[in-house]
Amino acid sequence: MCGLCGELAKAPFRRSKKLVPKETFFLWLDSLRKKYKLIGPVKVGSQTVFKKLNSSKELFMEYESTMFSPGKLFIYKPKEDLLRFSINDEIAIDEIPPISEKQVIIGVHPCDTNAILYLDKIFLGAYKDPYYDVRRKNTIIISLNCTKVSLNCFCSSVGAGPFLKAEAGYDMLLTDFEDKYLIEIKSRRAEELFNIKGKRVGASELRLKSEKEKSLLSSFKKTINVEGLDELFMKNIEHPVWQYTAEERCLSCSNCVMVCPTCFCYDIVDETSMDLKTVRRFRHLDACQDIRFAEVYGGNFRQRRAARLRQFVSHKLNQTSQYGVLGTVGCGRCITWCPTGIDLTEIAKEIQKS
Amino acid sequence: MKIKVDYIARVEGEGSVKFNIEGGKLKELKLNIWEPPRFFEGFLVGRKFDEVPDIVSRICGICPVSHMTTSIRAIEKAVGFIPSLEIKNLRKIMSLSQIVASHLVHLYMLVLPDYHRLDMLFSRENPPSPPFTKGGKGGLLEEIKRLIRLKEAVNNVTAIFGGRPLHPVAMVVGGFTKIPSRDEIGKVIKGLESIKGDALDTVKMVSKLHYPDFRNNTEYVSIISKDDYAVNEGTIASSSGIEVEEDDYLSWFQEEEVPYSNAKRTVMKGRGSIMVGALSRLNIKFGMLHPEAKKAAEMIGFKILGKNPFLNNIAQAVEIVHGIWECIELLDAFSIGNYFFKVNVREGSGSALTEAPRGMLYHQYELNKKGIIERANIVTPTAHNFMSLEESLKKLVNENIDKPKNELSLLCEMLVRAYDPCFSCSVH
Amino acid sequence: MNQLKPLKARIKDIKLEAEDVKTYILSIEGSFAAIPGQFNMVGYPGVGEAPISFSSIVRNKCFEHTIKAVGRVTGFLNGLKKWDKLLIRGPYGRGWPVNHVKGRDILLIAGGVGLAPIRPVVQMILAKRELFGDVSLIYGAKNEKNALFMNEFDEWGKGISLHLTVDEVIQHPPVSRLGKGGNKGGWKHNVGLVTDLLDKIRIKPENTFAFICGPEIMMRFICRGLLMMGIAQSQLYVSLERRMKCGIAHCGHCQHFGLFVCKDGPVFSYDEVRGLPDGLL
Amino acid sequence: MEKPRLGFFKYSCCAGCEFQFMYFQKHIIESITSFDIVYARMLKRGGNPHGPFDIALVEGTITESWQVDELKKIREQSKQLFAIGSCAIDGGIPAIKSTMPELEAEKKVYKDLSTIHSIRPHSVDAYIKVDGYIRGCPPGERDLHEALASVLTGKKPAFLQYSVCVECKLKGNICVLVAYNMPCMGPVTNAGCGALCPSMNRACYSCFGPMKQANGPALARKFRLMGLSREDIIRKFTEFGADTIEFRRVIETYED
Ligand SMILES: Cc1cc2nc3c(=O)[nH]c(=O)nc-3n(C[C@H](O)[C@H](O)[C@H](O)COP(=O)(O)OP(=O)(O)OC[C@H]3O[C@@H](n4cnc5c(N)ncnc54)[C@H](O)[C@@H]3O)c2cc1C
Ligand code: SF4
Ligand code: SF4
Ligand code: SF4
Repeated sequence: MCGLCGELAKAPFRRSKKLVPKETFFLWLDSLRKKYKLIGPVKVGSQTVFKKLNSSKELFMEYESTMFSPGKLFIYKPKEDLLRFSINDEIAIDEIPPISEKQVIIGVHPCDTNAILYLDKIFLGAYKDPYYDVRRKNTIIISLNCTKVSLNCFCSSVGAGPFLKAEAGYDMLLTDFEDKYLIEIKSRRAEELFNIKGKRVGASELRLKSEKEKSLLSSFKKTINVEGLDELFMKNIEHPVWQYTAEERCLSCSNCVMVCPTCFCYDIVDETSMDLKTVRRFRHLDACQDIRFAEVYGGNFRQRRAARLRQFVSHKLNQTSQYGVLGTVGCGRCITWCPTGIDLTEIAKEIQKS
Repeated sequence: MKIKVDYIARVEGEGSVKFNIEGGKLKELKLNIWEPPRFFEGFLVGRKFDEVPDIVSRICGICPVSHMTTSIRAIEKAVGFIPSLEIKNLRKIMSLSQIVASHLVHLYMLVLPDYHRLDMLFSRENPPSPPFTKGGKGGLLEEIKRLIRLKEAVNNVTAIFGGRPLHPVAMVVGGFTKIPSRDEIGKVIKGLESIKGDALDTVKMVSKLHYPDFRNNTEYVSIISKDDYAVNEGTIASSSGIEVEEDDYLSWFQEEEVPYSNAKRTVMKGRGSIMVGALSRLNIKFGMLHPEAKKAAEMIGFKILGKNPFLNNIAQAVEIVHGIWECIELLDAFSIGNYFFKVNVREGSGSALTEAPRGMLYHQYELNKKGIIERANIVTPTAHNFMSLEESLKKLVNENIDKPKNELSLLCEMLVRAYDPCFSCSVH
Repeated sequence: MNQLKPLKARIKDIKLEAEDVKTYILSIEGSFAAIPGQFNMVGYPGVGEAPISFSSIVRNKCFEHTIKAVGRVTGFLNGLKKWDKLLIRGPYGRGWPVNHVKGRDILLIAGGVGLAPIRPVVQMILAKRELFGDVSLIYGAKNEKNALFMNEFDEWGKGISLHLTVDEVIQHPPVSRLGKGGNKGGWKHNVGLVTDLLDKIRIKPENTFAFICGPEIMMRFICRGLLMMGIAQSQLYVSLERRMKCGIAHCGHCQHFGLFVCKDGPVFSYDEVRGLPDGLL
Repeated sequence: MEKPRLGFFKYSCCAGCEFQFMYFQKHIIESITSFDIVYARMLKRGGNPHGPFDIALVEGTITESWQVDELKKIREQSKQLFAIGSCAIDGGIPAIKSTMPELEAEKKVYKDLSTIHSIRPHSVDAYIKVDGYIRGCPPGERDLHEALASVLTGKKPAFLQYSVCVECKLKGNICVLVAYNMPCMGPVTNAGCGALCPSMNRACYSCFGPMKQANGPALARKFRLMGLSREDIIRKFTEFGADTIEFRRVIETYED
């Protein structure tokens, strides 16, 4: 049984590769609109945002990065209604079913694809989150290998990019071949859905692909060495870098956490109507940088700003025991969107220096 | 007999009326606005020009838009920025929507209880106000619901352009930082359309109240323009025919301190008391009202140059109609475009007069070359009305000197409320 | 199944245990099983939820929660009456390894409300006393008004040895509720810190397991003391408290350096959590 | 059930909080009929200012000494007392005055100072214990709602305590500070407005006041790097927070 789609594993599908003109691919995309909500990167002013598309013409596939990752916007949600209670003589509990529209997300970069795989570990683990689960099953992910490296990217150092290595958990993988896409089919439903013939891919195309990857790899400006970082962090729990970065620069504004594609923490909030008869229970993203996050009666386990900063950074770079993988996918968002530019790779380097 | 109304209820801010009757004659009457002064003109000095609208909006929780527009216009004049017609129209929409909202609050929540016992809703402990009643036959809830419908529709107008109805944020020196989409505008137009009937019902309701018979002797003043029912820009005109340019304001009007009050009072040099506000506006520029508002006024037989300040309430109701209809027309003509321009700072001074809900509001600023405020001067409608209000109170007491104490003090309170003073504004 | 959807439980009875602490005897429809040390998310619509340990074993669809009113949820629950309903979901977490310690000597050590999650362990041991070696309970409370389950101690004392202490004794008002009268304001046990009591007991370190629950700083000193007495780290078990919103390792609040207290705990062996950042152990 | 007795008290401010409360839009009928409004000067004549109150709402900055005495009496008579609005919570706009030398603002406004009795403006909690803060200028509907609903149901209200940035991100706004270089106060400002200013393409000016333990100096340093002058920075941190510990730390660093 496939953990994701619930399908019985029939004969394995063909992990085929084809070369398809971009035009043909976009035509095919538009043909999906009847059955699926299309979501993809769209240019808005100087920024790119993942949005619902009316046509593939709106796509901006050359984008570098977005503030929010598609996974956290359209599979996990920043804010979501869970339950509704009505209180009369009896308490009635109503589940608010997640909207289970079928959707296709196009142009998901390798880091963001890996981030979705990370979210899967949390929400599809021992306890399944039904809201995430439904959307995940109803989402077709078309990933896109990167063509540019931005200032804060360090995915190559953590094995999450710039080309996607994961073999499953998403549906299609695109690599830009100028006027064509090299399209790799990664799931049965993609195989069924993508009925375009295309040109067969041979050894020369694969060579070209790996050359493209190599040239990208050489253009990374940011790197991090994660080897042995777990132990090093543990040995340097009270390293001064935490204290001075926190005091001099960290605003506890939580922007880093909010834009992180793998940060999953949420808060559950009840909202009572003024007539006191109905209660809406919803959840929204919460952040370990927030002072209340670890507060309990009689104390706060992370009262110090430095402790909160350390929790965030070490949860990304250390604490790999939690899910057996790194918490970061190297997208660099927390660096880009931190008002004071706090950089977890720099912090790690500081610690490695000692 | 000494009578003291220590804390006049249902007005914005804190004030009291004290008077002394000896041997059947009024010896002394003082309107004391004892709300602590807040020194806006003091601490505005040293602030940067672009902060001013945000700061002065906090002078008043009912008419923040007026303080913002007035200060924005004064500052733009100081630096020589000329806003486009589109921006001016948008500011007019903001001002009109706020005038309507303010009048609604005043009529339904502050005035009506005098005539109507609306107070009862709020507490078991408090006895209802003495009856001056007519109307209000159990339709209370109906009226509150009508108020909510009206208020919500006009607040939505202020909110979609300003961000929120109270202390809006999108209205800045240089224009508007963001404008809403066609869809959103369509929605608020629909909202306004839906309250047309409620607005006319408000006029009817207010016209049916039984107002004390009273006349004051005062000069009515407002700004006028040949193009429209001036709210944000115009020349000063009075009921006795005087016309003064906005920039000449200071040579005609004088502000003075009053020893027993924290608010200052403003008079027309060498002429005496003036009254500003809805009644003055109607008295002076009735002809410029929206045709529907004129119709509404005629329907209830409103007469120009009504000299009874209590009728200010009727004037407000007519302006509610005007505001809603005019807003709809302006919104219909609204075009999406560029509504924000960067303003280049330079040294200078500028002043502006607008019609706040309660009447003429004046702001004046001097800026240095860095755009820092060196001097600020603000004259509020309540300062303009102060002397007229005090005079009217004296006249009212003299005419009703035989009435029992309770009734007399309530009458005074009602008169104060009819002038719709804003004590918070007046001690800015 | 939607784990976030709660079940309704009826309050069959409420016992006042101590100042601001009440025990709620709850019954629910449907089958329900939990092991000592696990917890429920207990709440009410409009108020929210709080993690609360089982303070009894589950018997005939009935179980108990002993709750101290300290904040929004617990304060609200404190105002509920007999026959009211509240919401629960659970059971969650890893409980005390009671089966693992059969045949061994057991030290139960609790401070304050920390006795609540220990009580079902006591009940389990008393029900099958012969399966366990020497069992002692060491319990410390701030004062006699804050001590829980006092009326059950006589019963417990028949099967296990009890060592009770309070930080201080309040004379006024006299504590008749405690049952036995006497001096020390009715208090016939020790006065002083729990850690001091450790010196008074004699144990066989290799054969002893300790279950500890209380304020983290107290547990720190107790664990240090027990280590000094020669008990191995892996034989000490502590129950941790963290902020929790979901109880199912999703909301992230209870994370303790890679561990989820809700899922991997709340009961941990000491070597799993010793010296972790942001913890006191 | 007895309706909770509510008192509304106003000190130096624009009265916007009381208006926000009165015209709580769709909730007005519920809010005014669920409470016994014992004292609210702007709503009604008379009324009983002496209490007792189940809930007292206090708006406005404390600027004269008689207000302190009154405030203490209200506190004694109130089961719960909430400060409402930035004036009452942080000193708000009236506290800008404390950035000036003594009597300077006064002298600029009045010639005759003999009738002026102003003291240094302070928040309500400088004088009495406050049970909660309904933040904003004007107060945010969410927290106002939370406060009223909590009093009615007998629970402790949970007010928003994170930064405006969190709300801004939850709304999906592009950050105006990072993307467009606007000196936004969002990172140090308490949430509750729904990140209004950034949603309207402008920088937050902190009208909800500082969030608890905000790191003002760190943001000031960022502003400095963006090219703001010392004076600009001081002004940013004194518009709504001149009387707060969080923002005074900035003011003290940048004043010589
Ligand atoms: C596994 C586990 C088992 C537990 N078992 C029990 C038990 O059996 N019995 C028991 O009594 N307790 C138990 N607890 C503790 C109990 O969960 C907490 O006391 C409870 O969660 C408090 O919730 P509350 O909503 O009442 O308090 P909250 O309102 O959440 O407040 C608790 C404290 O946290 C701080 N705080 C929280 N939120 C805020 C905020 N928004 N702003 C400011 N401060 C805030 C305050 O300091 C406050 O005093 C257990 C905890 C855990 C983790
Ligand atoms: S603990 Fe912090 S870093 Fe980790 S997922 Fe939660 S918010 Fe993100
Ligand atoms: S975004 Fe930067 S300043 Fe804000 S909490 Fe994160 S690390 Fe701190
Ligand atoms: S963004 Fe800042 S200034 Fe704007 S409304 Fe919110 S708190 Fe006030």
